[in-house]
Amino acid sequence: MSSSAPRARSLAWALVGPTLALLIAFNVFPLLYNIASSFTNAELIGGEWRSVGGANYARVFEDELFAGALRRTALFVVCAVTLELLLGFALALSLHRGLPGKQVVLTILLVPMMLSPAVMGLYWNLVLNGNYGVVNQGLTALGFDPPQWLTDRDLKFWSILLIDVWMWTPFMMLIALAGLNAIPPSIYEAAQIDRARPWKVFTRITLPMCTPVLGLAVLFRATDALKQFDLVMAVTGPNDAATQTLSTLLYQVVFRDGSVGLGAAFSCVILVLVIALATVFTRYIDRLQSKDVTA
Amino acid sequence: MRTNSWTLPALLALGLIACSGEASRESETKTADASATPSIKVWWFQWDPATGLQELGREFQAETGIAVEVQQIPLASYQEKVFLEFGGSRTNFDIVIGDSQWIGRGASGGLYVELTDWLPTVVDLATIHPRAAKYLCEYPEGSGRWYAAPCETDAVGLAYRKDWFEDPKERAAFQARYGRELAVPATYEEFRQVAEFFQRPDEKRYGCAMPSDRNYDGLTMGVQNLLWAFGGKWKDEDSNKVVGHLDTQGTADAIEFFKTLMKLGPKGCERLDYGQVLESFTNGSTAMILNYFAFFPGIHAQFGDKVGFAVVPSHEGRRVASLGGQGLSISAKIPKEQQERAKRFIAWFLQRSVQEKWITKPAGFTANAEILSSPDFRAKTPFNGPFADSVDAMRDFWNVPVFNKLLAATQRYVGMAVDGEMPTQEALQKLALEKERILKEAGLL
Amino acid sequence: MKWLRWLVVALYLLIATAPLAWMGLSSLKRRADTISPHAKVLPAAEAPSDPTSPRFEATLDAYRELNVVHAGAQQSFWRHLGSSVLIGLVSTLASVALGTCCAYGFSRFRVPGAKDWLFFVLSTRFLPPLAVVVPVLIMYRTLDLQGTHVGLIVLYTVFNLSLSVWLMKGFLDEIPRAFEEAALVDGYTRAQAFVRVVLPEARTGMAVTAVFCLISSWNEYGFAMTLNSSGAVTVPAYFAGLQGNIEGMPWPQIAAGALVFVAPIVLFTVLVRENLLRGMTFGTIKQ
Amino acid sequence: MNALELIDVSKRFGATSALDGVNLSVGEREFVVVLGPTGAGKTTLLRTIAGLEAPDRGQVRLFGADCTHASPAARDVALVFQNFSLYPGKTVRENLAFPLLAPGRQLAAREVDERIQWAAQLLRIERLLDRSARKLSGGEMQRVAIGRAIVRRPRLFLMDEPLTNLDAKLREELRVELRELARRLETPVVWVTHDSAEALSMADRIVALFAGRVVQVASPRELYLRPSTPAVARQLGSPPMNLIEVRRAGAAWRLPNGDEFGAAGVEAPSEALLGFRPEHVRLDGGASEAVVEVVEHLGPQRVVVLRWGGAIVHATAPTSIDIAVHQRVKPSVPPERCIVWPRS
Repeated sequence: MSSSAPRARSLAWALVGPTLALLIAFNVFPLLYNIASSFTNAELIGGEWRSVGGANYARVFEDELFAGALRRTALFVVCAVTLELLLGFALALSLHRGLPGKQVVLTILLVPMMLSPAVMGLYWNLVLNGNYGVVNQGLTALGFDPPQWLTDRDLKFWSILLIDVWMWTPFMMLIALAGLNAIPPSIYEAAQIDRARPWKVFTRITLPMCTPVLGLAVLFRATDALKQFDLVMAVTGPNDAATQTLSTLLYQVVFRDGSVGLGAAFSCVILVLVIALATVFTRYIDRLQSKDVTA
Repeated sequence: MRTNSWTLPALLALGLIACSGEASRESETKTADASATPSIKVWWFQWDPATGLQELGREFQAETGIAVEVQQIPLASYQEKVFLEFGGSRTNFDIVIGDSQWIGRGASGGLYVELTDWLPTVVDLATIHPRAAKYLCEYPEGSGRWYAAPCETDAVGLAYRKDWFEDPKERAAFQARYGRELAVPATYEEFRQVAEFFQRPDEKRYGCAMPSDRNYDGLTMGVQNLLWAFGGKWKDEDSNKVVGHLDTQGTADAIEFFKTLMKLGPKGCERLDYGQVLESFTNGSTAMILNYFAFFPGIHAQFGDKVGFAVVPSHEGRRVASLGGQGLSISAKIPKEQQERAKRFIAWFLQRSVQEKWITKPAGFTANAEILSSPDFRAKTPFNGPFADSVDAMRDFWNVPVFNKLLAATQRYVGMAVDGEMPTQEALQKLALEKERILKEAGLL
Repeated sequence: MKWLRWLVVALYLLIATAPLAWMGLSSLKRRADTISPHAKVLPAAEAPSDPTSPRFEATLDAYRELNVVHAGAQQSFWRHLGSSVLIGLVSTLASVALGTCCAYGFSRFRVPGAKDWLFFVLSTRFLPPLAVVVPVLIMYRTLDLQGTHVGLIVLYTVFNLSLSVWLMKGFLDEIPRAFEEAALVDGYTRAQAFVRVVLPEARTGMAVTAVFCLISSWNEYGFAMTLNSSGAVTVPAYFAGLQGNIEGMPWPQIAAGALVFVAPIVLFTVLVRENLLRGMTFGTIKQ
Repeated sequence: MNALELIDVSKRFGATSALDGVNLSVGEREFVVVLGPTGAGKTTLLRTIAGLEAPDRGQVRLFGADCTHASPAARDVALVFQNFSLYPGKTVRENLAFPLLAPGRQLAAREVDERIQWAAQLLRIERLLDRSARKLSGGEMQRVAIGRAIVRRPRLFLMDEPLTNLDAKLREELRVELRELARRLETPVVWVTHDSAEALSMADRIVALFAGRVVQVASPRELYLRPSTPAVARQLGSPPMNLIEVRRAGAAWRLPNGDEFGAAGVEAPSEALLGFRPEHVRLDGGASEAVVEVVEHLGPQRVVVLRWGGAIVHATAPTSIDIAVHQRVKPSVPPERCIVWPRS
């Protein structure tokens, strides 16, 4: 079937061509446009482009804003994905061996990840409102002095992070469950015959068998967390120094300030970082997929 | 579940068919509308005055046969949406009621139609309140070049719980604690005292609230009332220079004072947008708010006599109110005949008789100086008097073409100062440098 | 150990569902009750006389008012939902169709530079949409696609392709080639073999892929907001646009709308739930 | 007319050559077994005949017509795969009907039913017809897979190790049955296997394929007795043919340690590889001594492993003879039973 006949080759291109063409059109043209405009003073509306040399790049590297957004985004990705992974895996382990009503529980648990982050971010403003929010009213009634979740400068970043964890832990749980389901029962039976301790079974069988699929789940979640935009926009807006992420800073620079050239320079810097990250990740995936885990 | 895996595509397809039918109907009605009656589309942000303007628009249609549609865009995204439209080859709106600060960007970018020669032919410019003309309509300020006709004049004012202020028990307690009568505060010191008096979180009662949101311009509008009163400035009026003018003791004092007020409000009051300021008042928990007059008719309608209104407090005799309000500008990116229709509407709107109707609409605040100074107007509502007084005291933030960058920087650095993330002096110095950088880049310095 | 598992699940269930339950309650309130400093937690038939009471009068007004064109919007919720449905469904179908074809090509044929292409496909997923939105905007202005349903459909299709290709490739790789080869020898053409043999075997994968594509385009916000000042505004952009609403947020309608908005996705997910559990291993655990 | 002719067919995959100048013909009712070790190119050969691979060079002719570039569908051959047997989502009946419902075939519904019934009867799987393919045992699955092939009455059967995944008993049973079936259907078969017993028991003719080349084409008996290369020799028989390295000294072969093995012809090369079947080794009458290392009992006979002059030699011995480990014997091999391959 993998015949090298020209007919097969043209069929292959006919199958993969449209997808690749679309992806190229929507990624390569923007890339070229960004590179070109990053050396100019391009504005969102009107005006001729005037070359400014590397000034935009100089600002990206000098201005604390950009470094801050990068740092914050990295922190967000690491913390959110770690928490989601741990919680999701713990839940999956708890659910895997069956509880009464597992199917119903599972469905309910999945709901947060189906909600729109933009709408939910908005809604959390009501729930976590420092004045009339139900959470703080509840805490006050219990005798606590509740924190200002969304306005305290040290706390609001973490509040957004927790909302993200609330929304996306179900995704990790789902994938972990799929992984656990796919482990052949015969392997556990063998362990039972050997009278292995539960902890041993977990570290020697369950964990290594699930690692590859969890790795992919982490990859997909990390790519999403890297783009974090909706929640920050909904909770604090794009111009809050304590919560600015890559995407929201870009929004502020490009759409509020109208500085397309500066935004393009920043995008190009992000792109370089992203390619580096993506390379590491695809290597990892390659290794996972070529390794036959069950041996 | 195997059979079910086909259900999804099936449902998808069904929904699709249903929706495409819906969509095609939608486009049909649209084209039908366009051919039937000539119409103009006005964009404004979402609030009461826009509804009032829509009502006036119906009268205009009755008189001229030109339909007027006022579309209300939420404030937080209003600026982006309008300028996104201007980025295209034709705007979706014919008239934009643009925020006062936008006028430089609209005028110098060739986005607004210049009205300098045309406007005097339809209205006596002398009847327009000079501050409204300067901030809402002209660019550069006071240059005599007009890019907008005044629509809504607005300023920040004070609303307070009259019922609490008049409660004898409260009055006695206040007298005992501060040695003076509980009265509507005239100065910021008094304002702070009263706020402190009413700040009782245990009773879910709070002292004061004012705009402090970081998203669009809330914090800047909230702070600048104090800023000017305390002798601070955004810039040197003549030279646009910022360093040495913004980073002064007066500005720093104002921000420090503002920070003390942030402790006397509902929880989270250091980040309230206009709507949330209003909310904290209308849910009955806050004694005083500083907010735009345009909201006061709604408050009055809800609370009646339980509320009172006043001009913003002063400091050492200086009283300045943040200007609000917007002018009517015609998009340069629409066909000539649409521009002519837009002009007809503006000319109609500026007539004295229509302005008289305008002030009967909720928060329809005219810029007509004669109407504003008439005793009739002042007596009509509890807030008209303070409003008329405020118009004389109003000032605006930047309105140069790069106001948006200046605004973003201001929001950021003042925000850091208010949050205590950066010492106030340091934040102001950094802000001043940043502003000069932006101005230089734009060739304004 | 069993009680521990129970505890973990029960605790998390509480945390996960409490905000949703509160949303349900909020959708039954009047606006003033949603922002009351005295939390209203108990629905009642009649309004209580005491304003500090935890009771509130339950009403379905919020749901009824979804067909009202709310101040600050240009269309009613239902029209925005219509846009969301149209855009979400068409883009999902297109992503799954294109992604399946592409994955089939990579899975069964020797495409020159296949590894590099697949890497390229995956790498498009890393880039924040905001980094490409300005050029896309320029492109759309030229093509007159700004603010149209078609514009968003194309965009969502494209940005779901990487997920779709990678998921489908995992699924298709697990279908033995012999399935189609047998059909070819039996007298079917390649296209017929694809439709008659491969697609039925891949439907689990397609359903899973569709759910994920649908969730992401249904809820997408960045493009929906920046590319549409009016016109094809989807529900997330509509609701998020109400933020900073000068008269305060219409919380009951937002709660009601959010619940209505998530319902179709929950329904789809329930339908393909078991496929999700079977399918989401990306071919990393071989049986 | 031959059912199948391959003329100089070659096929490369990247750097490796899967088929290298293969020539092959199959008669109209012939049962041909292609025998070769794993990786010899057997599967590629079948796929090339079926049209799933296009040869780089050479010609494929079916019933006299050039089919080199014809699509698989146009060739009207049936292929039974080694690893795939059935569509798991379909029932047995649906699986059997699938080839009949192919678009070009246009059979009436009744005829489809009749053919399914016929094939099911032939293979004794009638009771399985409405069962899901997932719920079949290995043997049942393989029967149905073969049913899929016969049901449409193709011009040629191609079988790719169809019995490999079955257990030994079932394999032997099906071997006999399928040989009989092929005879009854009067359809030529190309059967690929690495199992020499299968090849020997079923084939009219065996094609020995090594590293993409046809090494020998012969009847089972001839191939068994006179393999053309040591490789073919190794592939056939259990235990396989003995292959030992010898040198000629005068008129006798000498084993590696110098002991005498037996007489050599005068024209024989000075160094050679000798091949002889275990059953041709006698345990007496030789010139030199060997030690019995292992004795395996295989029912009717025993296999004796001998250490003989530095080489290991397998021999068979009837159960009637007493023989024990460590016993010393003087084995001999009749010269006419030895195949000589010169070494250089």
